Amino acid sequence: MAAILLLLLIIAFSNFIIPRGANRFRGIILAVFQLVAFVFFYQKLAVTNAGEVITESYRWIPELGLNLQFQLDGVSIIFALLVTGIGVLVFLYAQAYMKPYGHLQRFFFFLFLFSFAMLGLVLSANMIQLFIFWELTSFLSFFLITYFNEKEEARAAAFRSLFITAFGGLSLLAGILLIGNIAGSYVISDWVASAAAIKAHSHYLPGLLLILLGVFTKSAQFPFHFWLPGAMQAPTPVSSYLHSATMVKAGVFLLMRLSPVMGNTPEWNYIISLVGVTTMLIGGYFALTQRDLKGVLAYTTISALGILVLMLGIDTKLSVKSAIVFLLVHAFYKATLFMVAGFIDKKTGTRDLTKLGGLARQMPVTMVITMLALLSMAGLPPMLGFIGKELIYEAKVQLPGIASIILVVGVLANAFMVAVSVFLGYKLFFGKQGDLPKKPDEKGVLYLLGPAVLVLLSLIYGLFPGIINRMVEVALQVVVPKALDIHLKLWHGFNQVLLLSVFTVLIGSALAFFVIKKPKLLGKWSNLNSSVFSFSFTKAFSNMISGFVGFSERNTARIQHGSHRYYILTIFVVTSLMLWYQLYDTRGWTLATNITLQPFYISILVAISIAAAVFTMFSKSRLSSIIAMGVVGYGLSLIFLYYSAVDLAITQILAETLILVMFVLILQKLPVFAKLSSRATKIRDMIIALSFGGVMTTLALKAINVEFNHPISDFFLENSYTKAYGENVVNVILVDFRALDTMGEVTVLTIAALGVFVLLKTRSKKI
Amino acid sequence: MMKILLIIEFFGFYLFNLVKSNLLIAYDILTPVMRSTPAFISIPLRLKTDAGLLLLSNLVSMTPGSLSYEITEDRKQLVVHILYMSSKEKMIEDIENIQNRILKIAS
Amino acid sequence: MEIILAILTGVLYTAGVYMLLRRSILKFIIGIIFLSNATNLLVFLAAGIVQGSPAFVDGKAADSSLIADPLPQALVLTAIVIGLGIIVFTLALKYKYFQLTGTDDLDQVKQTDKP
Amino acid sequence: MNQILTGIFILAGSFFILVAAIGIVRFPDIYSRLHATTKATSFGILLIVLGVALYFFTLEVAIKSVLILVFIYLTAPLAAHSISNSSERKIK
Amino acid sequence: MNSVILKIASRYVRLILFSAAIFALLRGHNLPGGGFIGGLLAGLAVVYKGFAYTFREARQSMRLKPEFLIASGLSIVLLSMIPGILNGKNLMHGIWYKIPLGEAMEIKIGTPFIFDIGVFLTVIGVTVIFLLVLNRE
Amino acid sequence: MNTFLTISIYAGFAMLLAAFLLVFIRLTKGPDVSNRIAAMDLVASIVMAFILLYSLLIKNAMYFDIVIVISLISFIGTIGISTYLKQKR
Amino acid sequence: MNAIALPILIPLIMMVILMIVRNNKAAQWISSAGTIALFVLSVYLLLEVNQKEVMVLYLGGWEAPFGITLVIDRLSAVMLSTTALIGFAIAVYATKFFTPAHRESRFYFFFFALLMGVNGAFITGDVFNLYVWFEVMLMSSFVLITLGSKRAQLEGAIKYLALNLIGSMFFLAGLGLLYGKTGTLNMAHLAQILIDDRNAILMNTSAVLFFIAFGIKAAVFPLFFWLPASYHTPNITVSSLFAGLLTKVGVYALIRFFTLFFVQEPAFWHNLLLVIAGFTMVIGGMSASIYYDSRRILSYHIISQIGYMVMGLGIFTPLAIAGAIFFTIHNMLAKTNVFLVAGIIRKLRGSFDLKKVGGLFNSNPAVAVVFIIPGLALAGVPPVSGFFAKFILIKAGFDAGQYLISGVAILTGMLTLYSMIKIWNEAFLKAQPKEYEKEVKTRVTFAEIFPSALLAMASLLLGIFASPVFNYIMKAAEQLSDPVNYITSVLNL
Repeated sequence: MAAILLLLLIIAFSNFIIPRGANRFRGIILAVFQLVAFVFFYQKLAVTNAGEVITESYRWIPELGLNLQFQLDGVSIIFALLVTGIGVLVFLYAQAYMKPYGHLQRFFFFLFLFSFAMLGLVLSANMIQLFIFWELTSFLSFFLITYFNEKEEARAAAFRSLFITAFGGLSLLAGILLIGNIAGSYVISDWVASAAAIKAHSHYLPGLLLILLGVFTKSAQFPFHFWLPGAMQAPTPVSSYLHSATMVKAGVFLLMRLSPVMGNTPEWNYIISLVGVTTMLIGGYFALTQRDLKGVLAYTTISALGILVLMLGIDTKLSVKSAIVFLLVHAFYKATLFMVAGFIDKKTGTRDLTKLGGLARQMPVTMVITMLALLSMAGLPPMLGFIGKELIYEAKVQLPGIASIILVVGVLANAFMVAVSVFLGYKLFFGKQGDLPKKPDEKGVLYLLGPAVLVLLSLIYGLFPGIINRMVEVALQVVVPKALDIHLKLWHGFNQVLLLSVFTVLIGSALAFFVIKKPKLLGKWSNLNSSVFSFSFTKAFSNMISGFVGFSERNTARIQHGSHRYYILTIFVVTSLMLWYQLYDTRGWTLATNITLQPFYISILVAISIAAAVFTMFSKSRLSSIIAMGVVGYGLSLIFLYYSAVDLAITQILAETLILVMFVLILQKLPVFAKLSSRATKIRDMIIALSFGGVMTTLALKAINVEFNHPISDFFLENSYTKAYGENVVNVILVDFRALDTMGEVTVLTIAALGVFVLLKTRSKKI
Repeated sequence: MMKILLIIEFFGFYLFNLVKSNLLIAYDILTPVMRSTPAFISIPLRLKTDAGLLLLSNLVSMTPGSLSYEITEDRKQLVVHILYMSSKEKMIEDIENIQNRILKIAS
Repeated sequence: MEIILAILTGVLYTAGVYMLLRRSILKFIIGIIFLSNATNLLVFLAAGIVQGSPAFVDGKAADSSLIADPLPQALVLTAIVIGLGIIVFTLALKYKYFQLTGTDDLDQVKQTDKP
Repeated sequence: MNQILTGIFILAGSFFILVAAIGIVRFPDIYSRLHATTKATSFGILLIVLGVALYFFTLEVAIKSVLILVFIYLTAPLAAHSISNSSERKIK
Repeated sequence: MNSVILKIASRYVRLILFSAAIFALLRGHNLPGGGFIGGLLAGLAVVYKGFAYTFREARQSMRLKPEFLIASGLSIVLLSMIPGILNGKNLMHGIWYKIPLGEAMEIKIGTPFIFDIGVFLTVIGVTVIFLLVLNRE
Repeated sequence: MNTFLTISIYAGFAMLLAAFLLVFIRLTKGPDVSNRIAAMDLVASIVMAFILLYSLLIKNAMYFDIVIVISLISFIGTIGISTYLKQKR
Repeated sequence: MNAIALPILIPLIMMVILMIVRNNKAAQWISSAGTIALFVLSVYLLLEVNQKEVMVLYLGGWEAPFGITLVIDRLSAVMLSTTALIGFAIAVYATKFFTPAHRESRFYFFFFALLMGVNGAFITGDVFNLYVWFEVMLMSSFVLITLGSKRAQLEGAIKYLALNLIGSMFFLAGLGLLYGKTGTLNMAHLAQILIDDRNAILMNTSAVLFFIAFGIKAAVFPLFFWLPASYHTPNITVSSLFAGLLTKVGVYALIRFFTLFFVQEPAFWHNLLLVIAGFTMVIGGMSASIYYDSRRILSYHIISQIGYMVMGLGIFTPLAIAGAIFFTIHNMLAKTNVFLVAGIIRKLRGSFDLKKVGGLFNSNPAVAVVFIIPGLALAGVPPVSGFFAKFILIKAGFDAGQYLISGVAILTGMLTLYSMIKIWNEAFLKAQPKEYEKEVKTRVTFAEIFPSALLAMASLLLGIFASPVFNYIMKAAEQLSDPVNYITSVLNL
């Protein structure tokens, strides 16, 4: 499995090696490799059908529990087959579809990588690895949606989809980590093994919610569904792939995977069902109000995803089974319909349903294919769709409790589907034809190959459902251990479920009839919808983003306000606060020494320094304050001297003088002090300065209070003469014991000198 | 040999002036009345060497009641600030005296 | 005795911070100098001070407890010299700024934070 | 004896410096003040240095003392000169 | 400043400052002084010249460019590390050579001293650059 | 160290401090910068005297070096500021 | 063993050479060669330390607590290597983007000075020596930020300088208190002394001062103002250099100090660090979202991502520290790289303003690739390096029960993503706006894109071969959280 994935990865990258000249075969070549993968998995079907699970494992970062672990079981093989199988067809289709556009290398690279990512996702046995592929699909879909990168809408839609799905992805990651901590592993089989513990743990609900957030965003569930219709900005092959087999199905896949771990609890049932039902209804409703062909299909996908999620949420054996079957159903018909939609778009030059119509003559083959697919979508025999829908109804019927509500809603949603199918079938092929930008024809085998194959499969499976029976059974066993035996049949006989089906069809047809006969009403309805519902999600999303940006803007203006002095002020306030807190925390020390003014000369010296410092603060003349500053410096040097730091004192004097001289040199070029600050500001600054000075005084007192021990200096004093041959210990420290400091210091000076040189030497234009 | 003697003599002269000027200043400062009547005078220079000029200007500063203010650009004049204007002639005389001594040493 | 030195430290810090918060560039630099002086003094104080016996040894065994601790002296010396370099650079910077803009009002230094 | 001499020198030196300080406060204008500072302080330092050198009475200290004195007597008039030269000339 | 008195004193003052600087450097290991103090003093000699004449003249009259002083100072700092390494010791290990002078006297020259010379030169260069550049206009 | 010397040292300190205070008055009063520089110059001298006395007090001749340095340095500072003043005019 | 000092000495030698060399071309070649030498050396040290755990050099032969000790443990070694790699990339990049690089502005001189400071900070085992290296770094960064002397640069530099200087003062004050308490400056010795010392009344105050000092350098929440004010002003080469190295040194110092010897009051410090980390992350990310200048966006992101590193330190399990280190390395590479790409965009389209540029995806796909890799890495997208960094941190957070901060960290990822998409959408996808079409150039030379490609490759490899890297870093983190080995090796016990 890993080998096949690696192969796909390499092929994806080798896209850039295949020269541009080969664009005529590019899609076909890639399709061949997809086919290879498909065949590979098809062969493995026999193994999985026997109930076996194939696993492979490679070490990656074992310390983090992150390894490459692959698992091929009943569920993943269905997905794998779908991904690769539909992949083959999509690539063939894309070969034809993408011909007129540029940047094909890039496009096919992304598309191929996309299929690789989806395949990796469904094969993952390690949840972190699954997450990695999950994010990969999100990002690749971003790149695919922005294929027409100069279109504003495409970028906006791609941003929405990425933002939503990445958000879900991150929350999924959090959920995985949370649950993984309970299970002590990220391997899905370990999770299944410790399912009971997980469910009992207090982190179960948060973990579940986080994971479900990921699932719902990815699978376009209400209220995150709105990114999906936007995603149709991508070229049609992408839409077709994204809606049918990849991306949105990832959420469904994850639900199936986690059902044995977290399923079968009230939380699971209610949350998921509720979301699924809502989505199903909303999707169906909006599907009917769209004017864009692809838009209609996109909303039906949402509705279908709602059904899938609902079924998995109900989480009975029957419902899960119906979900699995419906997954196949949906994949087949949705891929078909999208490809056909793309074909029609290509040939007529428009996707606007108000213009399209009467294509039966020009595109007969298309019509047949479409009709069959629509039958499947409406859930009518003899297609696989019928079986799926029957199963769903059956599952709903057998459901205790809230079954009645779900059933009603379900019927309504299905009626919408029927209506959409009927409407589409009628409008496209028999309705009135508007002004088409192009005259339609039906050339291009590659366009119709995919749809035809899929519809055929749908038909065959519908007629002979036994073929896939085993596969579904196995999958079911994975999702719900101890599966129920319900064999798939086309004809269940007359029962309650069939009655429901008939009822659905009737309502649906009535709806469709209504819509077809009153196109104006449809328009108004649609307008109404767009003003009330449809765009409100997108708009709400962008409002949210811009609201956030506005909020940040205000906050940033408050924090990064640009006023230099307030930055300094903030820093000192923060420091003072922390230091005062620390002092408060360690109160309880007492000052050991008393204040003495001995010897008087030093005390007076210090007093004079203090006076000079205070004088500097309030002096209005520049030179006087600088001179007073010099006095402080000299006073300091005397203090150093008094406390036996001779070299230090000399250096201090020299440095002080040098600074003084520099000041004076610069001074003549700078303006005089202006009285700039207001009194209140001064008082505030004074308070802050005093609080800081106060805390530093206390600190200094504390520091003095601590008894000293100088293990190192003693060493210096002892060895300075004997080992370093110097009597001046300070100098010996500077040039021998700690010569590196001196080296650094000299470097600083050098840098400063050259810096000043460069700064003042280079002339710059006055701005 | 003469020179050494001259230098020693000069040194003594210098010391004497030093003490004298200081005592004078101290006296003036410590007595309550300030008698200073400041003025500038300029003295023609005959010295040419740097060392000589330096010596002269320093000495002038150190002698009682006078302070070398500047030497003009052409090095012909020494401007001196005098504390007690009353004795201007004596002042010039003193300074000339110094200049002569320095010249003697220099020659 | 050390208490009054501690107070001096505090006063220097106060003066430094106060000057830093003024609008004039020059006062700002004076503030920096005060701050660095204060810090040097603090380091010097914190390491313990001994009066009247500089850290010189002449080969004979010295009673190290009586001699001043040489290490903080070396540290402060280094810090002073580094401070010198930085202060001169600051001066040059502010001067250049003044040359370019014609103002020494630090409240005018806002351009780079405008969005 | 030496010590007493030292003491006297010190007292005298300090006294002259004090005189200079009084002078700088009392004199009416900058030039007069400079007269006070230049002469009296240099002399004060001279006396103190002599006293201290007398106390230590070693060759090294003597050399250093001479150096100090030379420096001071070289520089003090120069400083006075530059200060006076820099200030506003009020009287002619 | 352009004062004749300062100019005539210039040579002597600078001589004194320079000798004081060298003195401080040489004795630094045993008595107060050292590379920094010496360097700053020597730098101040240049300052004096700048004040007495103009800084432009001061720069023009310098025989060694300050940048060259810095570079050579840093090189000497680096070179002072070589003997230690050659002797197989740790970096910056002080190596001392004793030059006997007569009976009881001897002069010890060690790499730390060379290091100090490097510091001295660098500090001179730096001080000079500071002053010359800040005064250029 | 006999009593007379000790007393005279302390008396010297006292006088120097008195001088310092007086100079400080001049330093703050001004009225112009030249006066302040003059005062600064005097401060430097006082400081030198101070150090000399102190070296006597602790009997350490090492402090002479600092006096040398201060004498050189204060002079340069003075000249620097007065140069500036002269240029300003 | 003397090789330990070479990361400091090589830049110094280069500085001396570059002072003498005046020729621009020659300087470029010399500098590139110098950075390559540094890189080779640092890789050698990395391999060496993998064997020896801790390498110690007693400078001047003075044994551990007495002289200055240079210590390379795993953390230092990995930081050194990353720095050297970035240094090499920048040295090459500057040849094209910093003109005239040498003759007038002497960029390379200050560049090596910066490297010297950074390397010194990484390998020193002495607190005061660290201060000196901080100053070297600071001084050279002051100069670098003003090279060119535009008004904005000077304004930025004033703020940068003021706040960082204050930081240095705090550093020195804290150091003084530390020395006063313990009488030693050697980090290992300090750790040895302070481990036994539980009720030190000075320690925490000292720690506060250090925290503020390093916090300012690292640009954490209430102290970061200098960064957004200045990082977008200098030449893009300088910005990239700063983005990669400067703040990370602050983080390094925080990690070093708060694992080695400020371990007395974990409850207080770790909670404080976590709170600060949260605010730093969110505010950085938020503020980034409002700008359209690529450099500003990226500058705020630096802040945001510092939050993650601090968060790792605040959680304080070995895994979390490993996460912080991993994140730091990843961020150094990726952040530098996006800045480099911003420079390329500027060169191709004439502006940093995203509103004025566009269409690069179609015209220069190579540039797009070298942007998208670090961009995704920053946004934390698998399988590029950033994902693992975030993953480790968040996992550590969950393991330690720090759900809140982990949640914040996760959500901040969205903010990063938002900004990255913004840059991508505006600069790469959108068509070049008509009114700025004159500026468009399309040719990118190899030398221009090579540094970005190199760093992008590094990010990618860091992600794909995360296992050996993580192993190494995990060992580094264990070394940090249990410093006995460090102490005994340094003190030669």
